[in-house]
Amino acid sequence: MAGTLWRPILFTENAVSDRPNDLSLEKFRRMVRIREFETVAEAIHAAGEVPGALHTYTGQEATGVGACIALRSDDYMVGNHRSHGHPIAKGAKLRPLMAELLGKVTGVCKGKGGSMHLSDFSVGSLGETSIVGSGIPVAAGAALGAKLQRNGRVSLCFFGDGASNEGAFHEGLNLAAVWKLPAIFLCENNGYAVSTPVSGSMAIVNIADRGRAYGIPSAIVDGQDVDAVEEAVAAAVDRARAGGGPTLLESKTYRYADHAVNMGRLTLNRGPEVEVWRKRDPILMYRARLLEGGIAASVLNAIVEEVKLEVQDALAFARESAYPSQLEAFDDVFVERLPIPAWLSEDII
Amino acid sequence: MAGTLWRPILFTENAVSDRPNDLSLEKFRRMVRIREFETVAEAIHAAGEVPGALHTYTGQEATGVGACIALRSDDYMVGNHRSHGHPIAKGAKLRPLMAELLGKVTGVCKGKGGSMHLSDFSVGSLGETSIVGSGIPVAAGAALGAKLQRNGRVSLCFFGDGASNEGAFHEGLNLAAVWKLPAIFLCENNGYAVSTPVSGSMAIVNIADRGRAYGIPSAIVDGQDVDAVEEAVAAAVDRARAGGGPTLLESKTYRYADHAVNMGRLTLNRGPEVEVWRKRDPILMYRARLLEGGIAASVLNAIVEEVKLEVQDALAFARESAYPSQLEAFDDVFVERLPIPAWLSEDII
Amino acid sequence: MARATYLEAIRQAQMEEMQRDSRVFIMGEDIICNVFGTTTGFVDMFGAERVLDTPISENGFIGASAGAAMVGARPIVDVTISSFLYPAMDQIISIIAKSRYIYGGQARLPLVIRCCLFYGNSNAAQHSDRPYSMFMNVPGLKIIVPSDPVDMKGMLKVAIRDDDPVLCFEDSTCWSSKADLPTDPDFLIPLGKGDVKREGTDVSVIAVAGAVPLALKAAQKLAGLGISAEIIDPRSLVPLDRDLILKSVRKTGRAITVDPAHQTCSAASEISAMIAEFAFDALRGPVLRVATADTHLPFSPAIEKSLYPSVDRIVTAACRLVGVEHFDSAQGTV
Amino acid sequence: MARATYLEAIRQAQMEEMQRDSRVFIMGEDIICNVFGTTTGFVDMFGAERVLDTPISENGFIGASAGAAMVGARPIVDVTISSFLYPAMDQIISIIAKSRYIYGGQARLPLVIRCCLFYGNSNAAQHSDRPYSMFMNVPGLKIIVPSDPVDMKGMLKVAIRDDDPVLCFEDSTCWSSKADLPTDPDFLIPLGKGDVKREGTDVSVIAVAGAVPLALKAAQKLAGLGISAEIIDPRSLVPLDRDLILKSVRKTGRAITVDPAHQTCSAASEISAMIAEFAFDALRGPVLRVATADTHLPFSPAIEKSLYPSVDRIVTAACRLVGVEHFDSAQGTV
Ligand SMILES: Cc1ncc(C[n+]2csc(CCOP(=O)(O)OP(=O)(O)O)c2C)c(N)n1
Ligand SMILES: Cc1ncc(C[n+]2csc(CCOP(=O)(O)OP(=O)(O)O)c2C)c(N)n1
Ligand SMILES: [Mg+2]
Ligand SMILES: [Mg+2]
Repeated sequence: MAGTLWRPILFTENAVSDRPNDLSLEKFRRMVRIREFETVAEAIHAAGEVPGALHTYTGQEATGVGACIALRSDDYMVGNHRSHGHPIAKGAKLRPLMAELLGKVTGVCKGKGGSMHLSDFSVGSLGETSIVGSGIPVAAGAALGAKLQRNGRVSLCFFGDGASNEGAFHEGLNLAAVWKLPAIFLCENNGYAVSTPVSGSMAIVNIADRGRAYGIPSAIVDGQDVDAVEEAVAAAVDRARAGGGPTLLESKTYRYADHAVNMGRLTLNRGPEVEVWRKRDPILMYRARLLEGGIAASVLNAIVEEVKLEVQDALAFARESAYPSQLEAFDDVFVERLPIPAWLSEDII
Repeated sequence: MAGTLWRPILFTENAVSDRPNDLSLEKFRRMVRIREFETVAEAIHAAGEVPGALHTYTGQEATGVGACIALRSDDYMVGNHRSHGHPIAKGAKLRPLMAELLGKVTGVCKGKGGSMHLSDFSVGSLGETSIVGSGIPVAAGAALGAKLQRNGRVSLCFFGDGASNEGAFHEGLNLAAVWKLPAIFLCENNGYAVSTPVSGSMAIVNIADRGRAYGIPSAIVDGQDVDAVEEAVAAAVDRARAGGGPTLLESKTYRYADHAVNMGRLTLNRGPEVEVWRKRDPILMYRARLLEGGIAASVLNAIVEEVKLEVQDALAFARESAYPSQLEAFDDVFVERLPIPAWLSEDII
Repeated sequence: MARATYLEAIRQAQMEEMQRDSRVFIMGEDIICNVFGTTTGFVDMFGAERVLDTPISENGFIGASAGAAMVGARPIVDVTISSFLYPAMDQIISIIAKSRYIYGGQARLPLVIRCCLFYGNSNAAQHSDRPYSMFMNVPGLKIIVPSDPVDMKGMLKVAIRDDDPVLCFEDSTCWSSKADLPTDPDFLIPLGKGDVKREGTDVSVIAVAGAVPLALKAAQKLAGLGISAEIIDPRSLVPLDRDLILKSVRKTGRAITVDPAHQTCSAASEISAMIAEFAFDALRGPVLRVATADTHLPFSPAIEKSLYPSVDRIVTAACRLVGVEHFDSAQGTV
Repeated sequence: MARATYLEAIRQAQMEEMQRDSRVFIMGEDIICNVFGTTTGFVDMFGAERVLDTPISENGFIGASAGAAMVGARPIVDVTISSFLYPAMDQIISIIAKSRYIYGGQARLPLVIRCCLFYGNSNAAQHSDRPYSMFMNVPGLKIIVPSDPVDMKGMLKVAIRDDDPVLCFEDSTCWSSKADLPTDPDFLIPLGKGDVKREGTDVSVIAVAGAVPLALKAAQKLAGLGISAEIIDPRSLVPLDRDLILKSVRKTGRAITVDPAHQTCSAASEISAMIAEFAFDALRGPVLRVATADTHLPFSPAIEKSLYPSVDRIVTAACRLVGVEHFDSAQGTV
């Protein structure tokens, strides 16, 4: 704990760029990985294997993957309640994520976080926090930490259209602007916050317009196009690393499923809208682009098959894993384990 | 309490315009009244007569008066920690304000609020709240109440440049925009929040730019010019009453004194800046304009003398007034008085 | 009288009061879509002006409820889950609790803030809060924690009619409990009156919110062991029916406080302290607390449930107090 | 050793730790201008990068401290007055208290949030809060309430070195108290260790923050009446030194808890409940609380002061407990 030098606790390795070589196939793979993970997650939730609520990312894959592919693996990333896709996009291993969904001790959070908190610090994912908007100040803070430590990292925050109405958004963006922090604020505007359409929660159409209030440059990007997202984020990352300060990006996207399952009555009749968006499915669109670019269908199909196996492997791992012991409930409140109350310790020991 | 009709609790009278006839002299009078009130308040604070902290409004009189003169007396108004001037501008009587400063039972808040809370509900001043930014959602709510009750009133909120960085600002303005509330948000940009210049707390120059983030029209106004402020607020009021929704106004102004006395070490060397602003003193400027417009100096001087007497009368009243009884401490927590704790009731009864 | 759930009781209370008084309106996130089923059909009944969906900005709209209340409206604010009160603490404490006082009685804040206690079902630490004791430390807020449909209906109606701000905490573990609900539109239960949910002579169990049903089950078991437990439900925490609690403890000479919240600085602790101060002479043993362990609530169903009060823990505490050997634990599990 | 105030102790603790560890930085509103005198000369010493003035946005910068801490920095956040914690409750509770747990130990949050308890001086209800007990109800936050310069220096230094989040509440009624401050840069007082500020045999007075000096004065008076009071200062509320408190109560058989906060759900109530649960057998009388009346704090100096704990109230409580006729009240006022 002593020492007078800055000692970043996390991510001491990978300080140079480690973006995969064949980016296009990797982007495809990660999007498919998210889609497959979500498909399985929904199925096992419906079967009663996953406790708690489930908010899926299906339909928004291009945003998560396009953004994360533009980051270094040691860059910081903060997500929200709808964040199965974010750590996967950032390169997280699937086994600990799936085990977390089942509340197992091998989960990325030892089973203590669950679906709304699939944070994987080993890939720079610092927190998938389920209080709407609450990740934004944290992401600004990680950017401040990066700046103070001069480690050249940037911090990217995913949040929804609904979150942009929280005070935390305002305060986090303003701080980042005043302190010229290396931060990218990426709003995934999927048209709704639970049942409330964007038009019901703000009198503007584009959340990107909010950048002006802080002197933060902003842009709108097609959230279904993984290349477009990557390009926009890469530009923002370059500016951030060069000391140019934060950027606000708005990705226009869509979630196919209801807001969540097991979180109240959230079924909403969105009419034919869903089908319109499905025509611009990010994976289908990207697949077409890759085929057009000369990639063989067999290559893509093979990736899909590999990913399916990967997800099945993760599921098997999760199922085989043990639940945490009761003692675990008292760990990680503080760095030192809490004393166990007398009435419980008898049962445990 | 029963009843199925909207029954506004406050301000059932004065539903029609009651703006004074000779507005120009009234504006002059109110500005002088604030200046004189503050001068006396500072003197008696220095003499130890006023407990607690004191934040004076001297230098910003044109903003408060220009804004309030554009309101009906039954319109709502919300202030902040620097709000001696606001209720005076809205037409409040001086005796209860001065008595409040001294913590007397005849004070506008029975001595329970003090300098930072000189609220006078009888003139529509709903709360001078000293938590920075906290009045903004309240003002939006008063506008919502006005809208629901269809009473044709508007709600005006004064707040500082510093307050515009609080999440409450963001949420309050966004609500007002979505619900098209009859609200006017008037930022008194006096260049500083305590010791922090605007440039140290935001990366933009004009707070008016923040309106864009909500779809709220905004304007910048010369805060030293009472007529300019009145005109801008009147336009916003007209729009609000016509159902056009909220407006954000930024008044560029200046406070002469330190942030406050008796609130920590707040003395700041602002160099020659103060003198530059004093040259654009709102009262001097307006006096010159009135003289130019043909009003005799003797008329203005008489007003000043009258006001001095008025303030002295208020001070005498305040000094003669009694302190609240200990019982009073248990009143107004709820509508019904709280039970007095046993250890105190012996002393009291 | 018609059989109805706790959630339905909330709906009825709101509906009846909105019918009765046009100044009452309701707002919150996604209340038109009716997330938990307490506003079914409200937009059709009362119109979009009185049933307002809000942006996700708790501090903003809770603060707006204060402003609206100050000018004569009577808002009900549905905050869905109690964890979402934290972003709004400033408006709740600095504005709602204090405005009437700080302005010397000029303001009146007739508003109700409703939210549920969403624990025990793998919602993880950020969604499992039971924060009423925080608000008990702040003067100026009335607080109700009804534990059954009848109390809920009668108290929520009174809360809506009350001229002071009331926080209503709705225990999600009670959501589906059923009872015969009075249909009299003036069926009212005053705030500040606790209820003896079961009479007894050996030990007083003062239980809060979702702990009341547990205490009642425990009382049944204890009866089998020859112990007569009196179950007291304060129903409102502010004002608190001290007299009822103290009377019971003076009768039985023994007290256990049960609370689904974290133990430290809980409502249970407050009630225990009050008993230790004002009924000490009557006490025949320590004042025991059965509350949630002072750790966060984990997601994993394997380790969440055992952290809360349980029938067993109450039974064990009562046996210890009354000096009876603990019943056979094999039989004892519920 | 050099004579210094409580405020100076804060300054020294921060300065020494910032000198020792370059990861430590400080931020807050107007800290460069040094509002209360705890950051004198810091910008010159440490540069503008490590001494950051913030916009008025408590939720934002307190949340940013969490993010910075998670990636290896060690922030001290100066929130000036405790009332300004409310706008930031969401970040404090949902993020700072819970992140380490919810992410299964992946996060570490070495940060200190400092603020003063600004009461007793006509600051009115919105600026007079003493809200530590709210945070005691939330697992995951360490809480210190030092009552003299030496404790302040030693504990704040430890708080800054601690790898968990610590809230430091600084009682403004202690600001000008003086003591000889150790100059050893490793003078440390561990969190979770209370202190016997005065030994006694007849009654244990457990006092918190600004109540400690009052309790010490009361002990002096009580000595004159033949009553020997033991004064215990827990110094940190989380972790709480239960053993020290219970040991004292077991010795004296009588307990009074004293707390400048509102009584309901206060730290005093928690300590009383703990005593009634775990030291009941030793008790020879009720556990009395001397805390602030459960009303808001008014501006008027005529009626504010009498609402707080006082030397007299402590003396009266002790006399009552020990069974001594109350001393002549004419003599009794301090
Ligand atoms: C502070 C807070 N308020 C309310 C909620 C309940 N809630 C969870 S997700 C959600 C909608 C979020 O919408 P958006 O930010 O657009 O994200 P999306 O779900 O569309 O991805 C709400 C209201 C919450 N978790 N936190
Ligand atoms: C939430 C909150 N944070 C901090 C403070 C302390 N404080 C009181 S006034 C003030 C500066 C306000 O600046 P501004 O809004 O520009 O108003 P001005 O004082 O310039 O009129 C601060 C930081 C407070 N009262 N409330
Ligand atoms: Mg959305
Ligand atoms: Mg200012």
